Amino acid sequence: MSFRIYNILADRFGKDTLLYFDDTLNPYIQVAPELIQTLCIFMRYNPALKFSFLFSLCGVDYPEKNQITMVYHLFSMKQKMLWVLKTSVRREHPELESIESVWKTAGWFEREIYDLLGVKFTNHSNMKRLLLPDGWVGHPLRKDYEEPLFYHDMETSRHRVS
Amino acid sequence: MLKTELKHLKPQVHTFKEEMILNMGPQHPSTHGVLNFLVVTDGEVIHQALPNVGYLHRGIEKLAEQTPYTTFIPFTDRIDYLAAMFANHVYVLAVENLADIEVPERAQFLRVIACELNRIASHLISTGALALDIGASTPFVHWIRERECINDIMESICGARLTYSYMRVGGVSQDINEQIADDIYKFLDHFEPIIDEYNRLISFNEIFIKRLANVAIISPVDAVNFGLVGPNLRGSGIEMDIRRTISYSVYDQFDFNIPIGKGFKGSLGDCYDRYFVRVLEMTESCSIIRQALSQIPKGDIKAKVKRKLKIKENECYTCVESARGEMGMYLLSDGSDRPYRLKIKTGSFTAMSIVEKVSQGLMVADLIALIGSLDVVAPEIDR
Amino acid sequence: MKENANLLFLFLFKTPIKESEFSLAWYVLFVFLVAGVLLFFAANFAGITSFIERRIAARIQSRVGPNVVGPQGILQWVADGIKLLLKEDLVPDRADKFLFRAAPYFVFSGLFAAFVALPFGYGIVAADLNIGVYYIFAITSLVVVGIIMGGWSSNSKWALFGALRSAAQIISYEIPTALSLIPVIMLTGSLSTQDIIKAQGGMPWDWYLFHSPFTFVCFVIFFISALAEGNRIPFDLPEAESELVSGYNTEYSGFRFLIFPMAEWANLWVISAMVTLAYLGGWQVPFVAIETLSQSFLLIFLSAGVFVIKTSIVVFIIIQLRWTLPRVRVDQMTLVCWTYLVPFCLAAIIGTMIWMLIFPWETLAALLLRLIMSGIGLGFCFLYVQRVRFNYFNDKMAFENLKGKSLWYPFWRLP
Amino acid sequence: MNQYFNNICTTLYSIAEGMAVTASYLFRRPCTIQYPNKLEKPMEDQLSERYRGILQVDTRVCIGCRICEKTCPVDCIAISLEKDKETKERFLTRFDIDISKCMFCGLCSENCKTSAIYHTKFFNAVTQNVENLVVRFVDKPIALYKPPKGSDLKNTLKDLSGAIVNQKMKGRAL
Repeated sequence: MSFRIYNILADRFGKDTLLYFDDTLNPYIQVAPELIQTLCIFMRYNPALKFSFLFSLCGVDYPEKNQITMVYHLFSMKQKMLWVLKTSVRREHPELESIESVWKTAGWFEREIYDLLGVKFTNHSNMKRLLLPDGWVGHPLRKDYEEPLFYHDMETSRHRVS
Repeated sequence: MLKTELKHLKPQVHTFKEEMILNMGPQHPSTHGVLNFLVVTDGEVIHQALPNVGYLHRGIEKLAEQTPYTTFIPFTDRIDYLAAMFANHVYVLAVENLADIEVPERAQFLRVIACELNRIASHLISTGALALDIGASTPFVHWIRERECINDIMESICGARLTYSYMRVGGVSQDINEQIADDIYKFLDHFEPIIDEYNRLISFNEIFIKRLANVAIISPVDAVNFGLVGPNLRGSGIEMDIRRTISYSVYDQFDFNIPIGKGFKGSLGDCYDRYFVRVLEMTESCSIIRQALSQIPKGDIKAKVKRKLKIKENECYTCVESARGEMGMYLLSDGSDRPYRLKIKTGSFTAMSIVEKVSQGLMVADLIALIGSLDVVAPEIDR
Repeated sequence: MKENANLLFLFLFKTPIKESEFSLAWYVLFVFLVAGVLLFFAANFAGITSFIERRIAARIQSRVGPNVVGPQGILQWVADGIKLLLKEDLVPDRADKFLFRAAPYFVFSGLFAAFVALPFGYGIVAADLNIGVYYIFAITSLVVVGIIMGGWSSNSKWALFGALRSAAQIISYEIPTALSLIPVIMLTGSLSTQDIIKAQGGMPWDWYLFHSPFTFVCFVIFFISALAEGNRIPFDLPEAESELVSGYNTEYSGFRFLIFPMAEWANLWVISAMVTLAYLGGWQVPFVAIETLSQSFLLIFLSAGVFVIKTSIVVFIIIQLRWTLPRVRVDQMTLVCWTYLVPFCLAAIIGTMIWMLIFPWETLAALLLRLIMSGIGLGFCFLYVQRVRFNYFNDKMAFENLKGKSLWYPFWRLP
Repeated sequence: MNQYFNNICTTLYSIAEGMAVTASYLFRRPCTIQYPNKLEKPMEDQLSERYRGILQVDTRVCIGCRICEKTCPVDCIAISLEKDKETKERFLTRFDIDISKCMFCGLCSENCKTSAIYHTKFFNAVTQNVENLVVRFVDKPIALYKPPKGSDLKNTLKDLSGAIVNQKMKGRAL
């Protein structure tokens, strides 16, 4: 089933650009970051695929590989199946094309990722922090993030029982 | 302070001569938690409503990276305080998927019963609070009264009324006995006629209908585009229920309908559809609970799981149909005893993002109806 | 009497009263006395109604309600009042301080002045004005001035919203309120409240309510628009607590805030008394003609009792409505007024005119029609009671199974 | 035109239906309990057996396995053990629970082998100071419990009223 979908995609984009992995529970496709928007448009509107739902968009930080991986979870009512796309950007100046034009819901997911992981999405309508205050320093979901001890002169932690 | 605020607003909110900015929330009676809306209005008509979330951000995703798998369950209660059971459920399902744990049949049935009870409780609050926002205070209190019965049942099942922590990796923490099953049956017998009474009291009230019907219409295309899930999506007429489309747990053994919006009193996808889908869903939940109670097998309630659970490198996306729609968790393991990354996707998060689009041209009172009908819960947005 | 007045005058002004000024002085004293009595009544009524409303609301919502202060909590309103009196009188920093302080006076005086023309029994009325109904309409409109002043001067957007809504609402609903009383005035031929009541009778078929289908429609319209005038649900838009935080009185606190709810509850009496006197026969005692009524003091007191009972029933219905219905939207509020109430009102006025010509009050045909109308009214009441019974028995078995207690717990059984 | 009159009729009818519902409640039993003054039966009896109230430790049966400390998600339990070098006997010298941190999840009591730590039905722990909510269950070192072989460890007697916590909590106004 999933391999059939991969074949459709590979026909369009070529087998070299899309790497197929099925060693995890949900098989996924690894693509280059430049390709993600075209791929998303194709997957959403191709009549054979019709992945019309974007379930989730998530960023994972891998400091040792020096990259941040975006994980896109798509769902198709027609196929009744979940599909995972992955793409990686470098950690220093992470930039990626926004897919807000494909799924409007991606807008907020991308803002959240920008907020918590620091990935900048180009062509995004409103690239601002979503959950944290505008003046927050750092991106908390990065693995090397250290919690500030004070925020606006307030202590951020309580000590253990002693 | 004021000047900086205005400066920060300027690129975002462009006010014309007759417009004014109304700051709705964070302490507003009907924002359902701590939410803020920057409302640009011309008199009563809204030109733009910008949701401003994050007041309840507690960094649960970051906490998950520092907490062992089995110990994280109590934190999931706090994601959505009205429907804690679903967050429990999706988390334990995700861990079981990754660790390849077989859950006993009885435990799965118990999970379904607890989840559906919780779904009723959550929908009670959501529909009641909508009525309260519209101005009728009695239905809300009646629903609180019914929810209290559910809370009592939950308390007798797992010991807590709101933050259940009922599920465990590999099963559930407590079994139900004859007494509790009997209580649930009694409650359902009482509750089903009360739904009709509630409908007579408020759902079919003409003023209520006029307030909700044809207000804040979300077309099916928009609903998919903005990633609405659960009752909000079904209110727009799309039959998508994770219980049916991606069947998890033992939901494939039950016979239940998926109510979808048909434009009951107005047009498809208006506030009334979203509201009434919830009311209908409560009846369905009742029937699921009855079936589950009658079919429940005997046996263990918990599989043997190591206390210090270590999962080899893997990843999975698990989702359940929560009271507020699809709740998904993307769990990445790296061989240690704690998750490498846990992404929690909730229904309210996507529902909130549509407010900006739908609210244009509504009146201030309609915005409140819209927020109520979308059933957003602030901690679920912010996590 | 004369000596008493003299003594009082001496006590107050330290000079004996002049013979020529006697009647004026007596009049002034009388005015103060009556004003004091009316104020006493209105303030206490407002307080007690607040308590009763909370108890009724509690029972409707399966609760018990305030029952701690005093026996069964009947002193709760005193406690609330004292609490509000002791609070700090806050005026927002950027508010228009003069208007902010002045607004409660307008609301207060507007409402309490209406009590002057309200009858309480046969001959028990502070001033039997020959333009009584007109006066009440005019003077209660002062409330909206107070509300707009309060809302505008608070310098809060929510309060401003409330004030503007209030202006729109009260101005549009003045019209159906006034128009729907015109049939009554036509039937009576007088604007005096006492005359309107005297023209009716003690029995239901002598009330204007059942005079003709047109007056019945007018009654409904008057009731609805009086609700809107009194800012009661479903028309409590100016203080929509879930939309506008608290509406026009958001920024008020302490005693100034107390004035607003007090005026609202006092207004409840005004509305109900108006409904009663115009359509429900006022203080007319059944089986007693007006001539015999005027003869004995006992019967006059009885008539006052009848009036209070009838008004209380209307008050109860308004309270029950408030705890049943949701709130309408702003545009719907004006829509209801202009597309439903006003046209029906005009039609009903013409209809009543024709009815008056065809069936004059005294004729047998008119009496027969009135009897039929009252029968229909009774039928509606019967159906309503049946629905109440149905709702009760719908839940009875399951509830008793669930809780192990009897469901029957009527409101007169106090917890 | 038809719809115009239909609107009026349905509105009045639905309002009357709603009124009938609310009127029926005037004859129906209120469901509230009047906490805390006029309770029909004490609050402890109204709570279910599995109610997760404030934690309490029966130090007499604690075997010092520290599982509760490890499983606690918020680290509100602090235990220290000491070993007597001569007799090789181990002592429990500290067993503190910070109730202000505890989130009543039940993970500790579920994993306790001897039910030494368990949830009581006691829930009202109001104090003037947050620090009073740190309950210290060990005053002087207690020798660890050595369970007899073959006995049912889970079946120790529980004091659900929370007498020990109540007594140990500092600054508690009774």
